[in-house]
Amino acid sequence: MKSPAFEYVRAESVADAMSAYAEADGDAVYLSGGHSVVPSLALRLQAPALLIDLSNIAALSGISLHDGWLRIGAMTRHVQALKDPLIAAHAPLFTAAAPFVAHPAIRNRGTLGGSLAHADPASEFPAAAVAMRAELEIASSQGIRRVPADDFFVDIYETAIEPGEVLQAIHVPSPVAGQVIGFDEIARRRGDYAMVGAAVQAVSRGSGLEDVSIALFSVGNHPVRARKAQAALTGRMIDADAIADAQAALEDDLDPPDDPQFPASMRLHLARVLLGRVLANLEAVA
Amino acid sequence: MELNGSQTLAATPDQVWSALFDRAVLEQAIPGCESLEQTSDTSFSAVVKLKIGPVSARFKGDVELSDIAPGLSCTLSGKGSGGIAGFAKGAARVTLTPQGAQTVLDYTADVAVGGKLAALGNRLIKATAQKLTGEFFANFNTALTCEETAPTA
Amino acid sequence: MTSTDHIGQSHRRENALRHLAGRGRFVTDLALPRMVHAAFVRSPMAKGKIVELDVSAAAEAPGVVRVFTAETLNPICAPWTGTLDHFAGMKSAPQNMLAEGQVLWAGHPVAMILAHSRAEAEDACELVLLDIEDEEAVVDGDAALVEGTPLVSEGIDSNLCFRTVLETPGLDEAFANAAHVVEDSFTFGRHTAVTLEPRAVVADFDPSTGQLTVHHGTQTPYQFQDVYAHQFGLPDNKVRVIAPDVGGSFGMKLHVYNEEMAVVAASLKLGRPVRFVADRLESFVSDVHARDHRVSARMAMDAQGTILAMDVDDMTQIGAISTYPRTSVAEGNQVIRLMGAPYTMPDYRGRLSVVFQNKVQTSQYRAVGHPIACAVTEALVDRAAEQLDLDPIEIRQRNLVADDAYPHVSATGYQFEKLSHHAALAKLREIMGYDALRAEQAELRKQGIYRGIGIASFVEITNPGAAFYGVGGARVSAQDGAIVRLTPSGEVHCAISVTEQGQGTETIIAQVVADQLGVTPDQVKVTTGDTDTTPSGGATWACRGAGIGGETALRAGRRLQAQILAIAGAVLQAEPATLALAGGTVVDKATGKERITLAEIGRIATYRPDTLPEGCDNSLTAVQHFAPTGYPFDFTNGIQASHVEVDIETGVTRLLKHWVVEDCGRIINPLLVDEQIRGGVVQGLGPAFFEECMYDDMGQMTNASLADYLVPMAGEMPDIEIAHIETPTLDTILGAKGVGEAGTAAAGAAAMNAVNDALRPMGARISQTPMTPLRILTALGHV
Amino acid sequence: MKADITLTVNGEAVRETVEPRTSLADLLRDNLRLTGTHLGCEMGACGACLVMLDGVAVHACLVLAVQADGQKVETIEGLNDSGLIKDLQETFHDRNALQCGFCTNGMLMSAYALLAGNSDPSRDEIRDALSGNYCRCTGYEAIVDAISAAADHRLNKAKGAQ
Repeated sequence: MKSPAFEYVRAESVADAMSAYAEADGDAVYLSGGHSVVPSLALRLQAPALLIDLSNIAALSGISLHDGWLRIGAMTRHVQALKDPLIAAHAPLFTAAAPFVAHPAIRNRGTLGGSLAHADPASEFPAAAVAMRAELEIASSQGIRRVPADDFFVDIYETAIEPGEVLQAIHVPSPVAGQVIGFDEIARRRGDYAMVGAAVQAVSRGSGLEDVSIALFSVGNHPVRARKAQAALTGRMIDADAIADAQAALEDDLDPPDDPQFPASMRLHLARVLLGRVLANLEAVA
Repeated sequence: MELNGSQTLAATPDQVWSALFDRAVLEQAIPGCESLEQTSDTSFSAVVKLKIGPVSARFKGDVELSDIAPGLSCTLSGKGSGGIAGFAKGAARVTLTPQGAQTVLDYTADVAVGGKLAALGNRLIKATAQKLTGEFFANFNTALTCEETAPTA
Repeated sequence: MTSTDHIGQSHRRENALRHLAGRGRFVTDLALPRMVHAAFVRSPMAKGKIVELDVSAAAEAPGVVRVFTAETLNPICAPWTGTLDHFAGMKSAPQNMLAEGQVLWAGHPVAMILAHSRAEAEDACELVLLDIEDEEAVVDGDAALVEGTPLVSEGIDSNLCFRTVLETPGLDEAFANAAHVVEDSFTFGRHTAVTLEPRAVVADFDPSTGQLTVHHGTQTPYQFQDVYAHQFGLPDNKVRVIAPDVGGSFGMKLHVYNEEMAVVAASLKLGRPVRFVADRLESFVSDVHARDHRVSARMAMDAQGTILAMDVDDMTQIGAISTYPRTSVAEGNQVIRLMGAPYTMPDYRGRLSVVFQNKVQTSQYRAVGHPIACAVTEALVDRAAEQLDLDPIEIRQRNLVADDAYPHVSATGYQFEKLSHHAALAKLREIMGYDALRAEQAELRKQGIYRGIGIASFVEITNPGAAFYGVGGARVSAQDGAIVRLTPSGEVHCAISVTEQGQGTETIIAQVVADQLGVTPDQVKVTTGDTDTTPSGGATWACRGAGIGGETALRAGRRLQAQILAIAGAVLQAEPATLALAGGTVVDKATGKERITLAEIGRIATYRPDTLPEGCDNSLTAVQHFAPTGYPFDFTNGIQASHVEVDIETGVTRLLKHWVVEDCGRIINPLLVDEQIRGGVVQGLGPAFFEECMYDDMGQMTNASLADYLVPMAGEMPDIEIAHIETPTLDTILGAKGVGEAGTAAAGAAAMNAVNDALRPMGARISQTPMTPLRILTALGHV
Repeated sequence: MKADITLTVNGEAVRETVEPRTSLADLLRDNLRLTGTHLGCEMGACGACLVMLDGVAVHACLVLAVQADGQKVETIEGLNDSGLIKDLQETFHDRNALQCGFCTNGMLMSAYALLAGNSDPSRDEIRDALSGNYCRCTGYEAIVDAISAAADHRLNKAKGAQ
């Protein structure tokens, strides 16, 4: 289990990285934390001519607030999502999701940008990004654009990032007064790929929930926004009836993959149970 | 693993039928197709490069059409070797039904992968196969439409 | 006189210090001059004919030293066949190092590349052109036996490897007269050892002297010395096998594998060291797998809940070929013989079918057969209790063989010298606080929390004699040997044939020897794992290290004790019988007064033997071999309990606690015994809840990585409380029996009973392992 | 094309020329012969290869040697020699928290990293910190006990110093 041969370059800027990619005629792979790329190389599941290391690019690091949005550099490590006070305050679903992501040593090295760009359908951070209505900052030779998370995740392992483009940062709108969140997943063992997961965000007003945002993961090829369930909860107080209606709505929201190990009926059942539990335990953002 | 689905194509069954045997259309339709050579009236040899997330492999193999009921149905089968990544094979029974000016194409496919791809990729193989099948028919539809508007080759 | 100062004490392992300092020395770490690295091209298909194999491009690749195929490598090694005479009628195809013409499972090695680095060898693997004509693979054992199904391999005339029946005369009558009969069908998944250090071998043949040295991560170096000598036609004294630190073995590393044989062959061909270390993917598709049984079973009881009989049919799926030299039949054979073993069950029928299919071989892995027999028996006992409205403890009290009823012969013919089931049951009830747990369970059910308590009694086969393999013609040694010597400075060295994989063999041997020679274990250096420097023996398998190895060491120690006392007697002009060894000295037996130090004895015997009286033997080295006599096996017994919470909405289980009461006879080192039990329990809980080799209908293993094959991890495993009963065997002086497999034997059975206990209020039941959320949700009707 | 890299390993400056594909684990084991770092899966799932890279525990199998250029690496050999894990080594020994020893490097790294950030971990926190460390031999309880005991010793020592 040794990687095939490749060339390696450590890019100093996004422009550097993109031109290296272009020079390699696209036979290149960007390396951020490397925790998905390096095993796939070791397993010889891919064999690019060039690896472009993004870890030294200043534009991809840092966590800062701008105009009501938190900008999180793509190279931000998972462990920072767990520990950084700005992320905890302004992108709380990332903080809530982080303990479920793999294991401590993986979190020390894996990056938020890497997780989002990799877009594994069972991955936690993509769902958190969708639930928080984050926007993804993508650099291309044409310039920089921001793509809403809802449009970013296209299919299994497929995002709005075109070949050669670089995910630079994640922008998360700051919580508003009354914001509540919930995150949970059902996995076989701690740190495993979730069988089903849920990220929920809403604004709790006296009259009920507003701006309900629900993203479920491991129930489709990418994080799935549960629109019918959101609608079922909007304007209502969280009670048993509201939860039951949201759970029932998942029938329309989800079309989970069906395979012998995880039949679609099981994923749908688990998604309902999990959503119910998350809704019953929503927490105010401090 | 079994996949099935249905596509409504903007062409008549006759047009769809001839496209199924058209090297140029198939080349455009097969996701990641790098080359497609016709080896007989009903067979082709193909080189396909697939990139799905962390997996990128080049498959060399053959595509064959059989059980042919002209204008109505046939079986498209293919087998490709991805070197040490393993192999993929599959057969799809394709049935055409006219629907006004359009054609409904129904398919039932049995797809299998072996070797390293099966050993490591099981969690994602079915979704990937579905995605590729979807891409194939979307491309096929596009190619068909272009073929219609373009001068006949 | 035997001192017992150190036997029974929790001595820490000296060799653990090396590992804690990062100074372990595994085969994986070894680099020899001119060493080349091996990688294998493997069949991606479960079955097929090799149409084309072109290695010319690979042979030209950078760094490549040589490429071998069946044609160029196989002739150097005689084929091997995994059958034994005492399994009458069993058959299996002969095996070769590299696939000849036909591939039999996905992962079957076809070509071997040798290069300057493993990376270069893997590069060259990509250049091998391998075309296999796909054939229909046989993937299911029941289907394999259906008329018209293709044969799994050439060289066999049916897919049935072996079939046997054991039956007592009164079986039918017992069922006819039964007041109650319970029955069920069980499925035990395929799993595998997943040793953290994969299989590793460095073969080093020196053509100048004809010496072959094989550094091999195995638990049985002497067996491999014999295998290499025989298969390659070498004198066995020119074959040296060294097993240094071994990163886990658990039975998996004592089988003969294609790759190890090919590495030795390549070294013989090239005359230079060849290294192969399996990567994790290779491990999953080439290490033996375990279990894979389907069992239907019924149990007959009278109106009082007395077990009258069991009737069992076990079908086990062993892959394409039976393993060598122990076969893949041994597990099934033990399954049908261990059924009902703890109970006074007079009648029994056990049927066994061992079936081939196109998958990697299954064979002996920790607790061979025990988990299956125990789970089936204990599940039916719980079913019987339910039907009779008896508490699970109560029904066991009524049926376990009484502690004063030994010797006892089971319905399957096993002879038990003396066991302690009732004492164990009583102690378990006490340490787990059974009654309080039942009360808590009832209380929590009212709150919608479903916890289950599961109990499983078991026996374990340990200290096997030659009845295990030797009688069937296998060149598997049931005896062990030790050389104990006093150094010129009065320290002790023991070279012994039992081996160390971290279970603490060297430590317990030091304790045993120390007590014979009146020294501390720290003064006894123990050498293991090298066929050139230790006497030949069976080494480590079937829980024999402490019982047989310990007895060997004890007897060797006593022999040296007698030699030392004879020399001391001569020097001191005293009767040896009036002397003893204690505190590193020779003492007067009656008064304990020091007479002469061992250092002085060592000095005189080594440097001044001229001062000894005429005829006094100055030998300070003693050799002893020991083979078990008396009972064919020393059975141990025990009981386990599992406390599990089942989330009935998600099917997710949480292991809350596990208890074990164990009777392994004389305990040499409680610290090590408890850790053997704990590790064993977790290897039983893993396959009960998580571990399963998944296959698709083409015979592809579909979860061959540690991301998808779920091994038990710290977060999911419970704390495990252990208590002991000590019933020493009288077959040996030491009285120790084995303990390595006890934990694994019954943990899964207790867990399955616990899950079913938790599910009982819902009327749901599960009888398949691993007990995954899907299977539990299916049982509950949610899926 | 091979790359020249310079890094500090266990306090010693190291210069090596490596292929970019060489993992940090292979650099340590094969080039520097620091074989206390083990390889169990080469995909970040078993934890046997953990090392400290610039002060945090990482999988040496998932880091390329070229990525570690200019960084500081500490392996089990270095931690042993420095005495920084002496108490953990002692409690592991006392509690027999290892059998074959192949996972031990990773267990000690995880324990070292845990105690650096949490001086009084609960048993559940310890189990969580070990969630990426596979041990086939012990059943984990002894490892949890050993880490817990080392934490207690440190706390008692800290109290004693006050």
